[in-house]
Amino acid sequence: MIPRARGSWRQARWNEPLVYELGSPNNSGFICPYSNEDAELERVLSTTPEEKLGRMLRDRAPEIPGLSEIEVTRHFMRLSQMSYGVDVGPVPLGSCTMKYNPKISEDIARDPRIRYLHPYQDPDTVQGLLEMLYLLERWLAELTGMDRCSLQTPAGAAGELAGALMIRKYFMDRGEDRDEMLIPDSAHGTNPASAAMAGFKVVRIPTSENGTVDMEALDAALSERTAGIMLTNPNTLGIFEDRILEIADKLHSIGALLYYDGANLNGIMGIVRPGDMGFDIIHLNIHKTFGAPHGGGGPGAGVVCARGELVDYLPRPLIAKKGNRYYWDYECEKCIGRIRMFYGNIVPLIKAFIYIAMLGGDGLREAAIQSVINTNYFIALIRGVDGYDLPYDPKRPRKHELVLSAKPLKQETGVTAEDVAKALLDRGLHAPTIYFPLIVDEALMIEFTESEPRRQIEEYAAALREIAREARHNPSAFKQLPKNTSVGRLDNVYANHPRSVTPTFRILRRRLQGEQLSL
Amino acid sequence: MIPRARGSWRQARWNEPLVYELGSPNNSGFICPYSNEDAELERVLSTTPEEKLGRMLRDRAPEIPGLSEIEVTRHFMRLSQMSYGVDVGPVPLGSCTMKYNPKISEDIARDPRIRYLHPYQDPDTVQGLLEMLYLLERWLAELTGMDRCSLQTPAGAAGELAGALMIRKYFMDRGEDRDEMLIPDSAHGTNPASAAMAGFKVVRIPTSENGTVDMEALDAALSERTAGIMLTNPNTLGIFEDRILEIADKLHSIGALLYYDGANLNGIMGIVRPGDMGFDIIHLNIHKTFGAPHGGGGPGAGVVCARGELVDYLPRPLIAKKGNRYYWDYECEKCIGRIRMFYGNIVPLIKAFIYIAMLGGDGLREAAIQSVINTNYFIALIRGVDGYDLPYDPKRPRKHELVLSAKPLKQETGVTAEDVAKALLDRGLHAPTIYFPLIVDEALMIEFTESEPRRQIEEYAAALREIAREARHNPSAFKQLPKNTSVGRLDNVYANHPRSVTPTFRILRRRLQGEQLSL
Amino acid sequence: MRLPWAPAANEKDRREMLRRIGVDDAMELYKDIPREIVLEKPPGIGFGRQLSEWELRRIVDSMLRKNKVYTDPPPFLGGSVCFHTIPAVVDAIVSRSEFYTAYTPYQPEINQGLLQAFFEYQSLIADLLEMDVVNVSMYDWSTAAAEAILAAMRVTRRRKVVVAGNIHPERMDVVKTWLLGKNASIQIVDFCRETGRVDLEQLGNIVDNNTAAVYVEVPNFFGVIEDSVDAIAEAAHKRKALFIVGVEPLSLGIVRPPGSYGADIVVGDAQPLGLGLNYGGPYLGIFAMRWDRKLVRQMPGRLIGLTKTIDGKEYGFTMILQTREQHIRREKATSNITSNEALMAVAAAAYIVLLGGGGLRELARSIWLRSHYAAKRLAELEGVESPLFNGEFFKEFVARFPKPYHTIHKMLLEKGVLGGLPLADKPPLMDYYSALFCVTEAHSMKDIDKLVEAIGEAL
Amino acid sequence: MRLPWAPAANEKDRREMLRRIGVDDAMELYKDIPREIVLEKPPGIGFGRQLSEWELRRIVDSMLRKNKVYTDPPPFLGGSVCFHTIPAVVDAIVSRSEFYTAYTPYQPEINQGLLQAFFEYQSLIADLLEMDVVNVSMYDWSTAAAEAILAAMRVTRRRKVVVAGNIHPERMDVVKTWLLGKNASIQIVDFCRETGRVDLEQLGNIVDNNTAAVYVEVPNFFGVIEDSVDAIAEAAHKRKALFIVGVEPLSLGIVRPPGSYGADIVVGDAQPLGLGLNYGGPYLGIFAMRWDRKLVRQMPGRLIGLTKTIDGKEYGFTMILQTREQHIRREKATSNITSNEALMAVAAAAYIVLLGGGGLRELARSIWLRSHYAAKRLAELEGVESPLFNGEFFKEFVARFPKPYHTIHKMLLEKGVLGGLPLADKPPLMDYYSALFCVTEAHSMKDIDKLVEAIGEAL
Ligand SMILES: Cc1ncc(COP(=O)(O)O)c(C=O)c1O
Ligand SMILES: Cc1ncc(COP(=O)(O)O)c(C=O)c1O
Repeated sequence: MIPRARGSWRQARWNEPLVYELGSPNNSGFICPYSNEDAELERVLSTTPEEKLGRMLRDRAPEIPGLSEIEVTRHFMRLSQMSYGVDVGPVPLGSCTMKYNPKISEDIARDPRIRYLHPYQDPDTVQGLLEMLYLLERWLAELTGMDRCSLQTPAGAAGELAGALMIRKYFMDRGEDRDEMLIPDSAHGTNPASAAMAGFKVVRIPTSENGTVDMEALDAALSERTAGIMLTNPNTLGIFEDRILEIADKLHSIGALLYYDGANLNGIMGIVRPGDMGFDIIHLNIHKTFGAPHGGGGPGAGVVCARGELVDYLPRPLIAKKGNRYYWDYECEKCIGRIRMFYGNIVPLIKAFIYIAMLGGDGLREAAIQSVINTNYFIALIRGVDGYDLPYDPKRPRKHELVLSAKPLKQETGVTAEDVAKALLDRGLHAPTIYFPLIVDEALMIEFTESEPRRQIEEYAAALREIAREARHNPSAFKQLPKNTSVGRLDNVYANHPRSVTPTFRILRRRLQGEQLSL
Repeated sequence: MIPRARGSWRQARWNEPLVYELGSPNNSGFICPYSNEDAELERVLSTTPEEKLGRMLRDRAPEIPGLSEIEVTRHFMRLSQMSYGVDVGPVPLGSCTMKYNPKISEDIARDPRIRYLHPYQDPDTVQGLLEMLYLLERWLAELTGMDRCSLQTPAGAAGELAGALMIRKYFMDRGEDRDEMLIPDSAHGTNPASAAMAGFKVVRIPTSENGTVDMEALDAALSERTAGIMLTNPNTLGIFEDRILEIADKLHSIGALLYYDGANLNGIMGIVRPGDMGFDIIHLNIHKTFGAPHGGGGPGAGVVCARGELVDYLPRPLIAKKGNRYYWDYECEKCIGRIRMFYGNIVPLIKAFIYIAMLGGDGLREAAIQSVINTNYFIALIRGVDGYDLPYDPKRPRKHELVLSAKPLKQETGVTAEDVAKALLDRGLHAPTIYFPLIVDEALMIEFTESEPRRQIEEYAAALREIAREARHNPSAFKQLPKNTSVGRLDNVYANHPRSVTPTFRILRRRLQGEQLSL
Repeated sequence: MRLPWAPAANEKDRREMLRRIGVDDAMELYKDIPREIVLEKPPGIGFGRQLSEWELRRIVDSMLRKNKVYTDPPPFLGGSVCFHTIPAVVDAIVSRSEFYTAYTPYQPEINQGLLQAFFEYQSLIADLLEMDVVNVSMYDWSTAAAEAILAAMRVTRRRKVVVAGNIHPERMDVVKTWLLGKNASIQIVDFCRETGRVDLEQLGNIVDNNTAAVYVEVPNFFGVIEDSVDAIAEAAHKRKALFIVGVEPLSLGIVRPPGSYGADIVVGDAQPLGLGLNYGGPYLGIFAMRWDRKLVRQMPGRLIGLTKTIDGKEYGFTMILQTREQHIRREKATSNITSNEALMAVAAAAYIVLLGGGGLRELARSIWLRSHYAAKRLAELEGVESPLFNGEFFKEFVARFPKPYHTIHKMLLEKGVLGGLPLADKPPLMDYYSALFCVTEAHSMKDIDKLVEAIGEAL
Repeated sequence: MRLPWAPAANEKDRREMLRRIGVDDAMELYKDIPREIVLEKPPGIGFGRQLSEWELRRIVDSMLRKNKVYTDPPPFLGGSVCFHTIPAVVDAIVSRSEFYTAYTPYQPEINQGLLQAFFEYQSLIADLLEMDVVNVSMYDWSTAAAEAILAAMRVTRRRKVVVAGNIHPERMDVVKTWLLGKNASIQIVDFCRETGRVDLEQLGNIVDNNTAAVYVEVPNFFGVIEDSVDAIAEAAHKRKALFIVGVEPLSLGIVRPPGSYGADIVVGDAQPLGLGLNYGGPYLGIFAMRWDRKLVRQMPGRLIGLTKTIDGKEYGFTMILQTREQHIRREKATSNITSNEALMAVAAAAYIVLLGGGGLRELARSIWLRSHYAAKRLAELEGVESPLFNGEFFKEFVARFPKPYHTIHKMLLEKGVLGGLPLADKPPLMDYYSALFCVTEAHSMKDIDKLVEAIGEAL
């Protein structure tokens, strides 16, 4: 009868030039408001900017192409079709918690009663928004077992920086000279980077065979120089640090602090709280756990929370309430100051408010459970498939994510984790995170979150199975993949070579004009 | 250095199943509001719908698949990538005026202060909207040289039906028994269909060699049975009926009326008015001329306008103003009644308001002129290209559109207008209207409107040139096109054959269950 | 002048294009227009000059501020169109510009997505109605009803039409207008003042061998569910007339679908399925038929069908049975319709699958419960007859008050409550004391209590 | 319980999945968590139960109604962030879900569109600034400034930083916070009370061979354009310190670009380029550098570059110089940043090309004219010093009143006018009588007259 299929997946491909080739500086799709008044203004002022700016006048309009609205629209619509987000297919990047972003939040976030608010408007004129932020702050504190949160940090890494600086300032204020931050080797790169930015020396703690912090190594690392430890739990292997209470005791007993990297909260929210695990400062990734989209890299929002006396160190201002009135509390005796201007990335924060409001505590817990079921269901499907390994105690249930190793496949066929990634792309499936965490060879780090349909998880497992099979038959073909994406495999050497690296059109233009530019 | 191109255009292809294969009746992505109250309601009412509906109770939930929100989103996002609108590329369908639809109108049309208004709200609570509609009505009347307009008709064809019924009722009221409507053979199919729905006999008027109404044939057709003529000007060949004043005189002198099909207004707006040409009733296609999008077939909006005593026959209500108050005037002594419920397709009407408001009279005229330049520029580019003809006085400038004939190409190579269309699709260019108007063999009817960039017009001409060249080298290849669209050439015979025609999944399901269904 | 949307309008391009065309001035391209009617300058419409987006926004905003939006509580206005909630995902989908800026998919290969969505709409509505063939849309319920009657006249070659007297009065008007040129005779059947239902006996007597169709709405204008649909079907079919039923689609979550009781043609409006109120439009006329050659060949509007590629390897979708349509059949077409409400069909499809069969039932139940709660609470007020008719109802119901309703309505408005629809000027009731209320899933018990309380105070 | 967004939550699927996993109950998957910290029930956050979209909408609406939006006239508040108009097309583009639901394009082949848009953003900003290398974003201007200073410290291996005293006070705070762990010494340069400009002489004296960087803003916090930028550059470069400039990007339509006067690093915020105010964020930190190996190797954040396919046939885009970043270099990375404000870069790119060079100039001129008109009109009021500083300004300016500004401000609010930013508590001015006004293309002459009139009445 009717055939049941279409051809294989193919991403859209538009031979879409750069805007520089489409537009010209004389074109524009913009009508300047009230331009009919400009002549009158010049008359009233009896001068012009050209006259007044003197030596600071730009001699001519910027060399920037202008396009009409239809051209702008088409250009970016076409580019969007050559992009891939969680709205078109699974993006099971581990550590990234790419979950579905409810459309209602996009809708509300565009409300003019949020969008048109100036950050310096008088608090009495933004009570509704402050109420939302206040509730959000309370909810996040409650969910994590912390006392207070600062909404200011614009991303997880900024939260880490804030946290590390808080620890630094805390010990400075106490006159303690602690300059070492312990960080497991499985940690996300932002952890050591943030610690270093806050002026700490990073002490690397190895992972034991069962995938958790090596306790002996930890003991060995502890000293009076230890300021604290930065941990994420479940860790980046998706494994819960089951000795977390012990770790907390050890640190606390020598006067050091525990920082929680909240990027991995999704599998445990509503089930166990970082505060109850013994953490003193935490950050949360609003754009991961709470359904705000990633936007191709951002905007995200970090939230940094603290307990006890560390609350005093949180970046200011904090959202607060007196009577029925919400306001910003700028009081900052010990605080580290500001991490950025204003109050935070409001739009993703509003989305988190919506996400939590709609699910409630029960719903958050359900989401966590479903995400863990999805992880372990996938493990069950992939277990025993030749070519992939689940390193570190494969029997132990994973939480939000899992990390496979494609090392067996590579050893057998030469097909690497990167090749596997490209083969997935070729099937219209976004690749997992590869080569992270660093402690797993040929790592494939996979996180479905609660959002992926069962069908999709099965399809993903089947694709990995098929890829392993094909790798055995025709390994060399893999180096040419992907073919079905809008462009074929890209040349990284060329991209990064000092003599060809091209970060802007300006550089390309200069090269085309004959300059020899090398970086 | 860097290569300047990507591979050829390819449309996205997702092997996306029907929703029936994705969902199950037990799934749902919907949370019913206040569902926590339902038990309480049953208690208070001490009954249930199941009890009360008796024999009118549906025995079980409809057999309709349910999907979670992420699945709904992905399904339709993928489908959208396999669709093609003017926002991604040119859609130069003649007679359809596919112009760019400004994003600002989409934005405003979503305003809750429009969207949440109930049609039966008291007029005093919708004065702002009524003001917009009132201004729009005034502007359209002024632009066309008419006295009043009814905004009620939901599309051009409905406008035609309204107009034809107005003519019918007008003569009924006068006791004249006129039952013939004259319609040129170049007219759009809706003209005869509308006339017939209003009870008229259609008298076909041929087109003369120069592409306009054959005046002798017209004279011959006129009689005391003649109710009127339905014309569009410029006509569907893009040619202005230069003897329109004469035609109007002829009709009026025997007491008959002139109806103007406004679908082709784009090239002349602000330059010449149907009212000044002698038309008595007109319709306008809001979705063509005034920048409201077509939506894959609709919603559109028709507006029907009249002059003099014919105003009394317009569908009611009409928008009106007394003092500072706007209201609906239901007074209908002679009117034909209602063409549909309520007041019209408000959303496209608002978009037309915005379009006109932003351009003003000057801007509309500029748009018209640009559209005509685009048409004639394209003619200049394609003139002399072997394989295509510009029938009917090729020297004469066209207005909003032009009609090529691919007859020479077909005669030489066997490649038809349809094949040309598919070859255009294969390049990522939407095909023109083909096989219309009926008076042109192998017609390719092309309308760029004012929106298409010059570059795009040139690309289109180049594509047609290339296609003609390829047709000579390898005509048989054309029958396999398109290849780069998400699906290959479709089988029309199968689609329409009584034993395979499948208008719903329900029919497919029944066939799969073994029923022999034939239509 | 700069046309912000149209790129070619820049001076340099324009000059070069004109040169290539071979004219000096664009107005030469208009020289075939009789001089005396060419305007010297364009009409001074709009706001006297080109506006920037921002200026436009402010003007529009100053106008829209004069509109009053009722959301707390949501409107209780009935009249076939009610306040329903719209899932955000539905809007996100119809905001995809490949969908909303597409034309009718005359070229199916490049518009498979749109066509599949249409096909799914047709299929989902078919399953909701239990009918076999559904077109992609009519303008609204009223024109769908008119087209159904016209189709029935063509199928039966008869001229008499029997219409229930309790259908929506505007639909009655539209039907009359559309039949103006058809020499049809429209016969109205009374309804029972007790139940609000059509007078079955009278209907049986009116239907005869000249009758093309019987048209009934379920629920009818009063929200009352006709329960003798089987008998009506029989009465019609006995005389070889077609049975046309108008339905409110959400009711079908719990109410018997018309396909189960012999409807030949079903019409309705998909507005409740995720479309905005928008002060009356665009909505979406549902049109469905039984699987019957004679019927379907007379179907108006656009149909999408499943097919395969010419090489037989892949499936696909395309417009089918186009020979019925005006662009081919011209004056012999089954309808003049071409532009329709297609995008709304995509919205409705998304809405339906978001709910699924179970969700639809749940929702319909909830609406039933809420509207019955409102009717019951109103009945507790002194002197109020609620519901006025004792026929079982869905979503809408008539209540009658001890004083003229329009005075109550005004007082409600002052309290920010948009009450029921005054029926003083609405056939078929024309009663100063009655109003048509609509209660949906958007109304919490508190909202309903608020209404009742406000009415109580107004009495 | 039904998770509306997550499909697998249906009971049947869940049971089957658990069976396949080999557990009876999902909680078994949590058995490695110490019992004593597992919550007995989830925290009672949110509104006590699951909400439907409609319920949520109504709750949110009831809150947002308490916000006051000023559009008529638009806010005159300054402070680095001003009310600008946003073309609708910009929103339409960032509402494309392939863009906004994408992750960082670690897999370039499947995200070419996003990468091209980022590359275009980098390129357009480069041309606006006349700088060579631009990253895809920092969080905002303040963190961009902090990162620039950190980068300069790494490049120069020096610890002293010279900062103009007339930069935005919040940016000053942020810089201080970010340097907390770096043992840096921050030296503030005074500004001239007449002109509002940095004290060039003092700056020259402070910069020495230990100086890593000199940081100046053009225009500065007062809206005043520093005009000795060439001299400042020379002062810095003479001591081999880097010259870091903070800019407001729209001003560059008419003001000299920092690349033309020797800036080594340029920072700023793209908020005026089509981003919403959103009560403070998300915005977009601009970060640019000269083409210099030593500099670029220290660049924080993500960079996109042009490249080709391995077969050499097609061009493409990918993330470049990643070895600078935390996921590879870890504690030696140039920054810890990973999530950034990428989507806003797409918005800014769309905004810039919609205007084009000509449009940018036109717009900048218009803003210049309007802000000068406002300053002049205010000066006509008795006792008002406007602008307070006589240095040439762009968009923002300080006015000083004969009575405490906050009382004026309150009276303005009552009239629906959101006036200038009170400077009573704002370093570096800390003046009860002054306010910082911002006037943009959104303000018509009438709006400005309204402000002036309202202030006149308040005096
Ligand atoms: C485990 C972990 N920690 C921290 C971060 C940093 O968060 P952000 O990207 O919001 O800066 C990430 C994400 O990139 C992460 O996966
Ligand atoms: C010339 C002409 N007349 C009338 C119509 C009918 O208009 P509508 O599609 O709005 O019903 C059309 C469009 O299809 C047309 O091109």
